[in-house]
Parts: sequence; C-alpha cells; structure tokens
Amino acid sequence: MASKRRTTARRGESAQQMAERQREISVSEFFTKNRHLLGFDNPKKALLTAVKEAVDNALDACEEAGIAPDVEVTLKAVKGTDDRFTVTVRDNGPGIVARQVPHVFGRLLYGSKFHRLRQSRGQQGIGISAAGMYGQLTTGKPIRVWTRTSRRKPPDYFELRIDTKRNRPEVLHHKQHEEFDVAHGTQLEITLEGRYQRGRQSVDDFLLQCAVANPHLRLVYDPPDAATEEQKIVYERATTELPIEAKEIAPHPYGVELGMLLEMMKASAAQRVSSFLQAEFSRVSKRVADEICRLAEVDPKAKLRSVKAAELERLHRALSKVKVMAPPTDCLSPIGEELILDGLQKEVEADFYAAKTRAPTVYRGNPFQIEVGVAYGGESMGAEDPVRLMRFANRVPLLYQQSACAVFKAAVGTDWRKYQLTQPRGALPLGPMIVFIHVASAWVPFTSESKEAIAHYPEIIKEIKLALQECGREMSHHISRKKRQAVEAKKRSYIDSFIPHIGDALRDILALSEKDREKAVSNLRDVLEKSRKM
Amino acid sequence: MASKRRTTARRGESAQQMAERQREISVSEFFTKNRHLLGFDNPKKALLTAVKEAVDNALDACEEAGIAPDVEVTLKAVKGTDDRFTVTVRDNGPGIVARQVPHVFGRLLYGSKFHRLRQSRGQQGIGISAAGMYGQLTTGKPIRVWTRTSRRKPPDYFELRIDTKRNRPEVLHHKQHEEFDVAHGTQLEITLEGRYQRGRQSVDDFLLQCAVANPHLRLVYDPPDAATEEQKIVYERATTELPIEAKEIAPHPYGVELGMLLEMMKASAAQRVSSFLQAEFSRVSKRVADEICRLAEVDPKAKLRSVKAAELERLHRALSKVKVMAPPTDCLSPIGEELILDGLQKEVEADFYAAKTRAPTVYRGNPFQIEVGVAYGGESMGAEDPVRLMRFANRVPLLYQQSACAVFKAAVGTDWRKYQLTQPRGALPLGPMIVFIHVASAWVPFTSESKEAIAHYPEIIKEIKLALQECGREMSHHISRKKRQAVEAKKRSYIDSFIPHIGDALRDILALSEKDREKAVSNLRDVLEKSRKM
Amino acid sequence: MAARKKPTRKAAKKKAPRAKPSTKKASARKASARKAAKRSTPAKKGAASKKAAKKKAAAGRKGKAAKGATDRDLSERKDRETLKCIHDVASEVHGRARRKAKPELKTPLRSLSNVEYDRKVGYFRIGRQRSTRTLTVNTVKTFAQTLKMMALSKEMIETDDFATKRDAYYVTKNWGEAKFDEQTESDAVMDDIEAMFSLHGVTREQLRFYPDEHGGAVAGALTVLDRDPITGEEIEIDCTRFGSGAYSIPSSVEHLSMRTDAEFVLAIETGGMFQRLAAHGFWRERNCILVSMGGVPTRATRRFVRILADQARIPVYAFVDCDPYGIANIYRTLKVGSGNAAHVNRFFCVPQTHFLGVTPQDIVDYDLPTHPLKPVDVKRAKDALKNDPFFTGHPEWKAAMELLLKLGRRAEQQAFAKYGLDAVMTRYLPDKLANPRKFLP
Amino acid sequence: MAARKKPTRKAAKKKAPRAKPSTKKASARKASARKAAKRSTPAKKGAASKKAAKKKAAAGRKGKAAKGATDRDLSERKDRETLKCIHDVASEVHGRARRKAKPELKTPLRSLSNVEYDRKVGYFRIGRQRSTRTLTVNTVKTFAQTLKMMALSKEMIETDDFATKRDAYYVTKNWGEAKFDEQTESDAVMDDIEAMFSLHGVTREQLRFYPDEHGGAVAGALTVLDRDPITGEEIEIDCTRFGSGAYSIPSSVEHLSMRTDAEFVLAIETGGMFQRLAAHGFWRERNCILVSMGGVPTRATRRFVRILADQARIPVYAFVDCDPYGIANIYRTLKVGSGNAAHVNRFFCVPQTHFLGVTPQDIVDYDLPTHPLKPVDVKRAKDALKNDPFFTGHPEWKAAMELLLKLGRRAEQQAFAKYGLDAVMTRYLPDKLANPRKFLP
Repeated sequence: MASKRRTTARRGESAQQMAERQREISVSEFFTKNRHLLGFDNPKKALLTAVKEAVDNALDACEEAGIAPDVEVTLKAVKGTDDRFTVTVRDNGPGIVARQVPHVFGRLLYGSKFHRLRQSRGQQGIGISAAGMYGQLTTGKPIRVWTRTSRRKPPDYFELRIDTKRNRPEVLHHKQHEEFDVAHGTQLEITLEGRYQRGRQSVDDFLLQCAVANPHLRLVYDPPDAATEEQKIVYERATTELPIEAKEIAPHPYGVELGMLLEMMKASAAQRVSSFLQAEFSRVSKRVADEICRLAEVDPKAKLRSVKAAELERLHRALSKVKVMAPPTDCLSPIGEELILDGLQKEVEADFYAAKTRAPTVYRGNPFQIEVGVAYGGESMGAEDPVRLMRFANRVPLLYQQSACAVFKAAVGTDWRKYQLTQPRGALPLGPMIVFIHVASAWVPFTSESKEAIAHYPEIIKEIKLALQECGREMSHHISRKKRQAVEAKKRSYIDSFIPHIGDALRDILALSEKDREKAVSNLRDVLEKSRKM
Repeated sequence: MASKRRTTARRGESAQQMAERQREISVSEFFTKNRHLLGFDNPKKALLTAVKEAVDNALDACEEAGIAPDVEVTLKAVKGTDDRFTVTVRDNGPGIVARQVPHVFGRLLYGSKFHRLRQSRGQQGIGISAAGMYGQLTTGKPIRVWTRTSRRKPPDYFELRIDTKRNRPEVLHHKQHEEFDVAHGTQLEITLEGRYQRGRQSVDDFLLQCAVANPHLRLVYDPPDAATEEQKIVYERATTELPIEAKEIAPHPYGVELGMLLEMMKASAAQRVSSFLQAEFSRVSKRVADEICRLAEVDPKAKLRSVKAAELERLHRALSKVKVMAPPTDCLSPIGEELILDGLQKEVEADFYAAKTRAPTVYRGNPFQIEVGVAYGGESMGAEDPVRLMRFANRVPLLYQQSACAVFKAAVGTDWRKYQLTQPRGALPLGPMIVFIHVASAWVPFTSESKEAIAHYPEIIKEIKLALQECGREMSHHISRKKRQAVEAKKRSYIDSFIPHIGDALRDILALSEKDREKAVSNLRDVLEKSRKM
Repeated sequence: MAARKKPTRKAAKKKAPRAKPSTKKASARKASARKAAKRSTPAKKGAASKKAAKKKAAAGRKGKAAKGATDRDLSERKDRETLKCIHDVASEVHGRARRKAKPELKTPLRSLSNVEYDRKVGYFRIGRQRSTRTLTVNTVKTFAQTLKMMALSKEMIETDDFATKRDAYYVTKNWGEAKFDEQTESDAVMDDIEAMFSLHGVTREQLRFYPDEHGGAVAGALTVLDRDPITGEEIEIDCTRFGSGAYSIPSSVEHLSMRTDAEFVLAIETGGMFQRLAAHGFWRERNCILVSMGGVPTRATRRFVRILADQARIPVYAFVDCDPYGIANIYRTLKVGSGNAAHVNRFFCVPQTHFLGVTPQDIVDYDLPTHPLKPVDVKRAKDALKNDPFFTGHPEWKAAMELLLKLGRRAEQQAFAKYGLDAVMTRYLPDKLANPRKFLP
Repeated sequence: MAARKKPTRKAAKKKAPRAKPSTKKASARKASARKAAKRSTPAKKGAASKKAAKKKAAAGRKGKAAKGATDRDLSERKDRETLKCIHDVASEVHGRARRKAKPELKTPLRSLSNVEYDRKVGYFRIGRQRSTRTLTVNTVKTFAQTLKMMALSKEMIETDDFATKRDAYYVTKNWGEAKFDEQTESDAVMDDIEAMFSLHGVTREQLRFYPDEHGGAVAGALTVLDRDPITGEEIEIDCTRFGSGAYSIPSSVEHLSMRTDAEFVLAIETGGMFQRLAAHGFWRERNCILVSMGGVPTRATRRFVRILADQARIPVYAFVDCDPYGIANIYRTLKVGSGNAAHVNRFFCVPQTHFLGVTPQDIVDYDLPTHPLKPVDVKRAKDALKNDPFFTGHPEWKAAMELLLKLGRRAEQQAFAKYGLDAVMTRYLPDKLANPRKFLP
C-alpha cells in the first residue's frame, strides 16, 4: 500500500516522470476492488456464490474423472456471530496433486478449462479463488484444503492465502497424512462474511435446482439451522449413469472474427491455406476448404505466411458464407429428455410433464444446445401466479438477474396464449407451471463475470423459443384433453338436465297432456343421443 | 489455438493427468472473450467506448502535466464501408516516452493510476488497450500512435498489436522523425467495427457533455459526415484555469476491510501498531491511533509483527468506531459551482441556473464529492417531459444504464414535489429542466468494468440527494418568485376589473343611484389598495 | 318464505281448462280475476273483481276516445296475436319432436352484415338472413331456457302481469338446473326471444317483458288515454294540467291512445331545457307537445313518440345539443334507430322526426359560447361521415358535420342563456320554427 | 345573434321603477307580465296576459285547497322573504363600503367539524361556526361574482323565472371579466350562496336556482295542488289517475300543496318495483302513496316527500335493496341527510321515515337469492358502524349491519320474484305492514 508520505504526482510532471510510475496491475488487485463483478456484491449473495463455485468445481472434477458425484455441503455460522459462515464442500472426485493445489485455489485466472472448447461448469479459473479471496478479505481466514488422489497415497492438507499484489498463492501450512477419511476427493473450507436466508435466491434453492439438473448427483446438505443428523437434506441420485462426456473441439467457421482468424493463422503449424483451414476448424473438409478459398479468391495452395491483408479479409468473409455442417455435438453434454423428466418428477409435484432436447447449433462459432422441461398443473403451484423459470447454464442454476437473461426474454417473447395460458403483455405467462431451461455450451455468453444472466444472442433466443413451443404444444394438448373430458361429462349431464325443461315448457304453452309431454321428452332425448354418437 | 487432432480429455482421467492441463490464463484472453464487460457489446457502443477511453486518457495526461487541454477528435468511415471507422484522437499533452508506448497501449491492466488513491478519469489501465484490442479483433488493423515529449525531441511513431495469449505488446513498426506537427502531445488511431448514429448515447452527445463538465477543455470534433472544415464542431474553453490538482492520499480508516488491513500491515515499514496506523492511514494522528488501540485493547507499542489474529480483528472493528476527521479533500478535484454554471450556460438555454458543490465525504474509506447543477425553464425544454439527467463520474459523462445508476436512484428518490415539480411515483420529475450530477472520487464504484453506472452506496445516494435538495430549494424560490410576480400583476388588475362589478351588483339589488354606485366603487378601491400596501 | 308453498296463481292456472289461444282469452282473464280477488282480501278500498270492473269500464267507454283506435280493443287484439305467435313457435318445436327430427328456432341474423338502411322507410332495418338454432347438446340449455321464458311470457299475458329483466332473472331462480346464474344470461335469452318475435311483428313489451329504464316526461297539448290497471276504467290524462310537473311515460306504452290537436312534438335533450319551456308555457304559445328525452331516449319514450306521431300525423322536431353525441347518438337513434338493434327499429324509430337544432350553423349565426370538441367527439363525427349511411346519404348532414369538425367546437342547448334566460324561447325557437323546411333531415 | 341587441327583458326591467322589496312586488310582476305579453304575440291560444290570468285564477281559488296553506299565498310570501334576505345582505355590504370598512360575507363553516347529529330532530345539522369571507384582493373576484349571482337571483324572482346551474353558468358569459370559465366555478359560488342563505331559512330553490336533475315519480292516493305557470290558474293533479304512467315531480316543489287521506308514503328504490306496485294498484289496496326514488333521491324528491309528510302528518316507509348502498346511502340520505350538506338538511331530510325493508333479517327469513357483498360494500358498512352517528346511535341498526356483514350477502327488492312475480305484493309487504312498529328506525 502507498505510504502516506510518499511523494505524490506533481502538477507539470514530464513524460519521463510519468513513465516511472507506470506499472503492471495484478488481476487479483483488480478483482479485489471490483468484487461485485464476481458476484460478491453483498453478504447474502457472497454466501451463495461461494457455495456455487465450490459445487461447480466438485461436479466438474467428478465428471471428468468418470466418477458419479457424491457431494456434501455444510454451512455453519462461526460461533458467536451471525454474519460469518464457514462453507465446507466435500466431493469424491479424483483429488488434486499437491503441487497444483496452491495454484488452483490461490490464484485468479488459472485453470484447465479456459482454453478448451467444450462444455463445463467452470470456465475462467476465477470463481473458487475469488471466493477464497473474498473470505480472506472479509474475515482474514485462510482457505483450507484437504485432498487425496488415491487410497494408496496419503491425503494432503493446505492452508492458503492469495498474495493479491502478485496474484500468486502463499502456502501458510502444508501437511501430509492429515486425517481425511475418503479414498479420493477434495474438501474445501472457506470462512467468509455472509448472510443466510431461505427462499428464492438462497443456497437451499440453488442446491435443489442443482439436484434437478444433475440427476446423477447425490447431494447431502447440512444447513446452518440443522441441529441433528436427520435435519440434513439428502437428494438421492435418479441415475448412476454419468452424463455423456463432452469432447473438446476446434472452432467452427461461423462467427470467427477477423482478429481471431489472424491469431489462429499465426499459431498454426500448417503451411498452406487449405491445410490450415482443415486443421484448425471443425467441420472443414478439403472440399469445404477449397470452396472457402474459391469464394475468397485465394489460392488454396498459397503459403500461409504469404497471405496479404486483403486476402485475409476475403477469407474471413468467405468463412461465414460457405455452407458447412453444424459443429460436432460431442463437445456438449445435454441432460437428455428422460433425465429432465426424472429430475422434475422427483422434485416438483405436477399433473403433466414434458421435456425437449433440441439438436445442437451454433452462435459465433460456439456450439450450444437448448433443453426445456415443463411441469404443469397440480395443487402446489398458483394458477394465477407468473410461471416459475428455472434457468441453467451447463447444468448450473442461475438465480440472479432473471429479467436481464436471454432465457427470460425467450420465455416472455413466446406466445403462450396459443398454448391456452393467459399472458400479460411483455411478461411471463400466468399458470400453475414450472419451466426448466438449460443452455449447454462450450462457451456460455454471460452478461457479467458473476455468471448470472445469459447475453441476448438471437440464435440462443430462437432455439429456446422453439423448444418452449414444442413443450407448449404438448402441454396444450394435455390441457385440451382435460378440457374435452370435462366438456364431455358436462354434455352428458346436459341432456339429462335440460330436455325435461323443454318438455315442461311445451306442456305449459301447448297444454299438452302428461303422456304427450313424456313422449316429446323421450323423442328429443333419442334425437340428441343419436346425433352425439355420429 | 488448439489443434483439431490434439488428444482431448478422456473420461476417467487421473488427478495427475488433469494437473498437466492446468495453466495460467492471460487477462487479455479473458477480456477478449468477455468484451461486453468493457463496453464493446455492439458496434454503436464500441465506437463510443473507444472515443471515450481515448479522450479520458488525453485529458488525464494534460491535467497531470499542467497543460490546458486542446483535444481533437476525428471520426471517419473506412472508405467503401459503413461499418468500419477510424477513430483519431490528438492531444497537446506531455507525450509518452518511447519505451512506455507499447506497454501503455498494448497491454491490459497496465497503468499509473490504479495504485493511487486520487481522482482521475482512467483508473484501471484497461480502457484504451481494450479499445485497441477490439479494433484488432474486428478489423485486424494495428493501433497507430504518434507521440512527442518536447519540441527538442523528434516524434515517435508506432504500430502495435496485442499478443493476447501473453497480454504483451508486439511492436510491428517503430520509426522516429515521423511527421507529427505538434510541440508535444500524443495522437492515437484505432480502426474498428462500429456504427455511427446521432442522438442520445452518441459520440456527439458524449463530447457535448464532456465540454459541459470540463470548462477548461478546448475540443474540436470532426464528425463522419463533416465534409468541410466549417462543419467541424468546436467547443471553446470557458476558462484557461486548470482544475485544482488532485493529490494522492493514504486510505481513510472508515470502511477498510479486514483483509486489506492485513495486507497493509504486512507491507508497512512501520514497527509498532501505533506508528503503523499513523503512517498508513490518512487523518490518523497519534491521539487517534492511541484511541484505536484503546478501543481494540491492543498495546499501541506492540510490535506490528506480533499482532495476533484476535487482536487484528479488534483493531479492525475499532477502526470503524473511532471518531476521526473526514479524509483530506485534496485528492479530489471538483469542478466548482462557478464553472458548472459557466458550462451549463454555455451549452444549455434556460431561465434559471443553480449549482452546488458539496463538501467531500467518504464511503468505505474512499473520499468522494458530489456536485449538482440545474438548468430550469425556457423554450428549448419540454415542460411535460421527464427532466434530463447528465451524469458524470470524475468529469466523464455516463451515457448508458441510467436506471441502474446511484445518480438515477437519488434523483428519483428526491421529493421534487416540494420544489413545485410534478413527479410520477417512482420516476423522474417532469419539467423543463436538465440536472447535472458529478460524482468525483478517488475510486468511483462502477457496477461494471464498462463504467456505465455507479453502484448504490447509501453514502453516495445520500450526498446526491442533499445536493439536489439544495438546488431544488433555490429553483423553487425562483419558481415561487416568478409565480409571485405573476400573482402581483394579476392582483393589481383584479381590483380594477372586479370592484366595478361589485358596484353594479349593489346598484341592481339596492337600486342605488349612479352617484351612490360610484361612491361605493371608489371607497372599496381605496380600502383594498390601502390594505395591500400594509 | 323459504318453506312456504308457491303463490296460488300457479294452482289457479292449472285448473284453468286448456283451449286454443283464440278462445282461451276468457278463461285466462278468469284466472287473473281470481287472483286479483285473492289479493284484494286485505285491501281497504275494494278492487272487487278485476274482470267485473273491466266489464263495467268497457260499457261506459262507448262514444269516447274520439281519435285513434280505442285502447282496450287495441290491447286485447295485440295480446291475442302475441299468444298465437308463442303457440305457433312452440307447436313447430313439438311437431319436430314428434317426428323425431331436431327442432329449430329461427331468429334474424343479428350482424351488421344483415342490416340495411332503407332510405324510403327512413330507418335501419334487419335484412332477410336468418340464424337457425338447432337443438344439440351444446344448445340444449339455452333451448330449454328460451322455451321456458316463452312459457313465462304466455303466463304473464294471461294473468295481465309483466316482468322487468331483473324480475325475470329472479323468477328463473325457481327453474332448477335451468336457472340463470347471471342476469346477463337471462338478458341474452330475452334478446333472442325479442329478435325471434320481431319477425312476427311482436315487441318485447307485448311479450310482457318491460324495460327497467325510466321513460321521459311529457307536457303540453296532449291527452293520453290509458286505463286504470285494476278497475280497467278508462283514464284521460290531460298533459296541459300538470303545473310545474309533468307526465312520466310508463315503461310500456303499447296500450295507450293519444288525442291531440297540437301541431308538432318538440323532443328535447335535457331535463333543464324541458323544464324551462314547460314552466314558461311554450307548448301553449306554439300549440305543441314537449317531450323530455333525458339523453338518448329510452325504448318507451321512442315508442311513445312514434305512436303519438303516427296517430296524430304530426311531425316531431328534435332540439338537442350541437355535438356529435346529440346529433349522431340522440337524434339519429330517435329518428332511424341503431344498427345494433335493427330488428326492433321498425317499432322504435320515429322517421317523421326532423332536426330543429342546435345546428353547427347556429353556433356561427348566434355566436354561441362553446367548448372544444373532445377527441371522442371528433372520432364519432368522422365515423359518422365515413360509415353511417344516414349521414352519408344526406348532403345537408354531410355539410353540417363537416362544418362542426371545422369549427372544432360544440355548443349546448343552454348556451342561448348568454343572451338572457328567455332568449331561447323569445328568439331562437321562433326564428327556427318560422321555417321548418330548413330543418336538417 | 352575435350582432343583435340583447332581449327586451333587460330594457323592460330598467324602466321598472325601483322601490323597496316589500312594495316592489307589484311592479316586478308588471314587468314579467309585459314580457309574457310580448312573448305571446305569435302564440295561437292566447295566453293573453299573465298577470290578468293570475288574478282570475286567484279569484276562482277561494274555498278550494282544503288541506295545507294555499299554494299561491305561500309562494308569494316565500318570494317576499327571499327578496328581503338578498336586500339585507347587499345592504350590509354597501353600508361597510360607505364607512370605508372592509365588507364581509358570512356563511356557515362547511367542514365536518361543524356538523352535529341531532338525535332529537333526527338529522345532521350544521353547527354554529361561521366562516367569514372578507373582501381582499384574493377574494375580490369571488366577492363580485357572489353579489352578481345574488342580483341575478333577485331578477329571476321579480320576473318569475329560474335557472339551472348550467343556465346560470351561461348567463354569466355576459358578465365581462367577472364571467366564469368553468361551470365548476359558478357551481361553487352558487353553493356558497345556498349556504349563506340557509342561515336565513331560504333554500336554493327559493333563490330560483333549480337543480338539473329529474325528480322522482309519484302514483297513488294524492292530489297535488299546483298552478298553471302562465295563467296562474290553480291545478289539481290527481295521482290516482295516471293509468300505467305516473306524476313526475318538478324540480322545484316549494310552491306545491298536497291533499291526501293516504295512510303512509312508500318510498321505493327502483323504478321497476315502483312500476310493479303501481300497475297492480298496490296504493289502492293499502291506501298509500308510492314514490319512486330511482336510487339516491334527488333534492326535489326529498323535498317533495318532506312537504308531503309534514302537511299530511303521515309516516314514510322506505323500501330499498338490502345492501350498504341502499341502507347507508339511499335510506340514510332520505331520512337524515348527509354530513356534507348539513347546512341544507333542515329542508331536505325526512325525519319521519322508517325502514320497512329489505332488512338483513329478511334475507334469512325469506331465504332470498343473494349476491356476495363487494369489497366496497363491506367498507361502506364498516365505516357506517364505526363513524356514522346515525348507525352507532341506534342499537337496532348496529345489529342489522352486523348481521349483514356476517351474512356477507346482499339482496335486491326484486329478489322476491323467486316466489313468483306477485309475491312481493301478496306476501312480503302485507307481512311487513302488519307490524310497522318493528321497522328499523
């Protein structure tokens, strides 16, 4: 920190003097001052963000290692306070090798997922270290980590701090053979300033939605107010099968920007334009590469290093014009319609469920895939309330900034009146319904680093709408079927109720005898019954 | 970039295998993928952001060097396109020494202002490099820089790229003695994808507001559609006096967080607790330091290194409880009431102007100061429209996200009905009025890195409201005065108009003679005139 | 009353012998007389027997009621026709039921496409398209309710009773499942019946469904021939003899006859203006009949003026505010009826009406105090000019409405008070009446 | 009329000699007669001279009008009193002007704090607090307008004319700067004058400002004594002889006298129910007078009923819907007036009214079809129970309102039609009338 007596800048300073004060700023320093960017705006949200980052990391680790995740979340108030909490998250993942532990938890922008184009929860190597940094900032307490990579190896125990000036970890304490009673896995403990509250946007809500979107997860949650073992909340697995593994892919030609193309050309090992295109882009065969070159009026055999600025621009334009297959879908790992239905049925009581997983598609060269589920009807949901949205990005529940999110925009922009719901202008429809929407992508475009809302890309909004429409149609059939059944029952009783009144009226007006009246009634009944059967 | 044929992660990977893929992520890579965080969401906004960052830098440089700024902004469409623009910004600042040029423009998080606690426009060393990076990404064009530090030295010319993988500059071209016809100063040129539009939130609007908030600035603006020299827009200076120089200060005890305190203790050269407090905090005298120690039950003479965790926490709590002066105000450089009035009068036609500069105060240990100006009445503004807010942070106009901004919240939360304006519930008041609000701070708490809205700190909102109320009262006096004048004139004519009617009525009812009627009228007129004079 | 039995009327009716409508009248009257006798038990002044009283009255009536058909004969003939219509419709339904065919009810198609403006007769009338409601599961409830409502109508004619819409709604509360949950439903069925019987020239009032709405007020050179509802005695109501008060038009006027030697009827929009003209004896000066419409005239008021104008063969002059509401709503409704109610316009419109004022030209000629036209006024006027055959068919009206729009101002009847309270009587009306051929059509 | 001269009335008046009010009557009448003569020139049936006709009528009146003061004397006396009041107020103003003192006008303070509920006389009345308007620059416009309006009132009495609020507004268009821009302003001044003169026992109607609103309708055992407005001839209006129609109450009733041997007045909320009872001769059976209020009764209706009840010394029974509107608005206004208009309640309320029905207990006893109370109903009922001295002062009403709230349902007068259209006449009303002492107060 600056010393008070240090000389300050003086008016009339020269360029030389200024130059001396120029220096690099560490990313940790940057985010310390801007922690709202990472979701640590206030104590309630900070608590949720810390839990979320730790759970995301645990799930990613388990899935990468092919292990059905078993996660335990414990939230306890620090004794004697009500504004400080210890968050403990334990998983049965593969563990972390000791030398990496300080970097993973003690450094911002450090991770394995940023440079790969495939779907994962964490992406940017910021979240969990930022949670630790926030804890350190608000309580001064270090991050504590237990980890074990195999039953044959002893567990490691670390106490870490982040040196924010350098964005480097500082190991306060490291010990092997610490007690950690699992075959393999990691346990993380952060103490931070927070506020615990139930309801919407709470840790409880987040974990419930996690269980819905991750049917292969077994989750045990020990909330702050649980006094006994029985008060823990346990979400059992709906399946032991892991999600399909997401593969890493090369970028897709659509949506690559000029600057990015230049970077790729400089980094590529390929010699010629055509081979470069085939090697560095997904879905680009020799035929496609040659077509791109033809459109760009560039020789496919031209040396990569000799491509001129004008040619580069033409290649860039050609990339977005050539006809090419959608990107490979194996970089994505959708939940699947069956499991969405399982997840919803397990946690939401309703009359009717539907789910739709759309085929993958692409925005700006990034593959993504939309899944939607609806749960409709039943006593537990208000028939006059706006429907409830559950938003997920790569299986992670999104709890904040709903109205800024592409998912919300798509849901509002869908004409639900077609599906027999009422819908105020420019708002969510009303009805007893929960809508589950999952955006899976190798790169989810959040509107901010705190990952709360998805940016309004037209491609994403369109896909969500299509999926909502498919579910909406099925739901509408269900509603119609129920209405028809009700109408049918009503009609049958109608004949019985009202034909006699016609008989009475005719008798009163025409002075019919009782026999004539009865005859008229029975004739009319026959006529109506017959016509109904036709 | 990843090669397509590179082996991807395999299911069942061990911790060791995973560890091998962990690596550092460069901040440039991060922001390339998240450029909306920096204000490059769409072409229209990108163009504005680039101009804004360049102008901010130019103004900061001039002021630090004690030079009255003379800035020229040129915006030209790239020939044959309508979605690519070249932005050129030239200043008469001190110039930049050659070895620093690549770092200043070719590297994110590099700058002189981040570590200092004093008011400046730029803060985080991201803006201008990010603009260059965006240009490079969308058009492939390098950043071009001309700079000269003195008439005695030759100008330097650079063409730069940013190596985003390493967040390091790459000098494509460097030449001395390039033509650059100024004694000292810097000229920057960035070519980028953009969209030009007039109106609210445009470059034109931004520059006009710049001129209002910086009366010492001479600004020449050459818009894309200006064909001749005469169509350039020139904002002349209202004063040649530079703003008071902002001094750098040490942090203030209020609002320092526990983690920050720990950092400061580790970095300090002081030996004892008391001397540490006096050295590293502003406004902490020996008496105050001892009072802090007393409250914390810590020996003021205790060795700094031996302070225990529990003592640290007590010190932290004591810091926010001790009575201490507001931070020094010399880290701030308000515009001042006189110049706000000058600026408003120069650019806004109105009947009445008022301005108020509040005394500085502090949020979270950061000094800040609020200034407000109002321009009321006149033909040019709609009497039924919501008033127009002009928001400034450290003299920089804020054009986006008005409704998310603390300034908006304060303006809406003020009861304008007290000041004779109509105000719909939860909205801005209606009336022919422009409200100028300037938040000056050593550290302005933006809600996002694109610096569009100020976070809702209660201290800031309260200060803005107080300033608005002061201006509101003056404005209300003005309105009342005008109303009173109108009423006075009306009253005078009232007596002349209506007394004769009373006479007529009395004559009709009482059958008065013409003489009696006249007598009654003249008596009544006397009585009323007399009572008015008392 | 929860546990009590139904009123005796039901029992009485059941005992009444059934017969063909034409010969049934007598027995029905008998039934109603029995009822009246029953009811009168606790009464003080004996309304002995309705039937008897009526006979007596009929005997003493000869030679009176100089002009127009005598009201007693008229109303009895009308009742017979109505009963026959009800019987015919029901009989048609029953016939189909006997043949095991689906019964149908026919009403005129009530849509704007089936409305014609007949320049010759001078009103909007319903076209020849019919809508047929066939008995199906979906229509069975309404079908039953329609027939029940017709049976109620028959019963009311026979017992000389009537029901407002609200009354009828409550009566149906006794119909078990066929009862109406909302009055809007029973109103709709009543509207259907009205439309259905309008094909046979029978009004809703003849079916004994009376409107709730208050009628207008009348003063002037008119004698109305009514009868005492109980004794059946003929009553002459002399509308010159109400002092500062007035005669209030009953909600059904079918049975009334009029006697007058007045030269015209003046139909006035506001109660205030009516009061002024009545209190100053304008009807006496000009030998006319004043009718207060109180805004858009009610059905009863329109029918009253129509019967009056028909029987006395005198013109009707409308005196309303000069604004699109006064012209396009009040006046146009009085004269030609409305497109929505085309099926009953034949009964309710008064084609012999002419527009005395206030005309847009009067605003200019008399320099009247005005108010600006509201947006809704402008819209109404433009609509009239564009879509309304009544206005588009009369060049005089086109010009007048265009002038009104050009002025952008409206004026009220009371505006003449600017020139003194009596200016409307001493100047304006005499000016106008001096040349009725200049009235707007 | 823009360029024409003003009507002759003005000229006539100017020529009239000025005199003290008490002796001025004759000349004023002369002026009005001249006017009438002028007006009648184009008339057919000669209404020769008003004055002459009136004399004749007065001569033929002796010995008639058995009950109540004769209407002609009554109305002349009232006019004299009114003129004197106007003169006194103006004279006071003039006196101060002569002494170079600030003139003042006194009105009763019209705020709820100055309203008292008088259990003994049975209505809300205005308290003793006065509000004084002193002539200042701020008040000079209203002051001038108030005096001009009083002068207009004087002129109307002298010429036997009257004006509605709307008329008066237009008359003022001739007052130059003192004219009103909006009718709300002239209404407010008129309200002030009404309040001012209420201190002297003079009603607005006596000042010749008549309401626009239509009065109620009357049928039954009543003869109203009015006079022909032109000839002045006395007219007897026999309310038994309107057939299916009715007598429409004029907007000012001050000059009327009543003659009746009826036993009570039945004041009925809805036109539909009135029509039913009138058409079936209920008034004859029970020897009563039926009055249709049509919702909250107008000033004229209330004053008419009050004069009737006072002159004939018979009770009034209210028959309204069983809901907070019917009870707390219609009934309460009829009986004790309203807090807002406390200064005129002494003229308009009818303390001899009693509540026949429909009572909340009737809903239970007769198992009536009901509708749920709306939130606004519940609020109104709770307000009445909490704040209204009329309801809090009567334990019977407290219990009734509480029962209504407990039921949570309301019932309409027509609901008895569930038991047949005549059930209300054959059952309900006889049940009730058998024991009037059980009526709610």
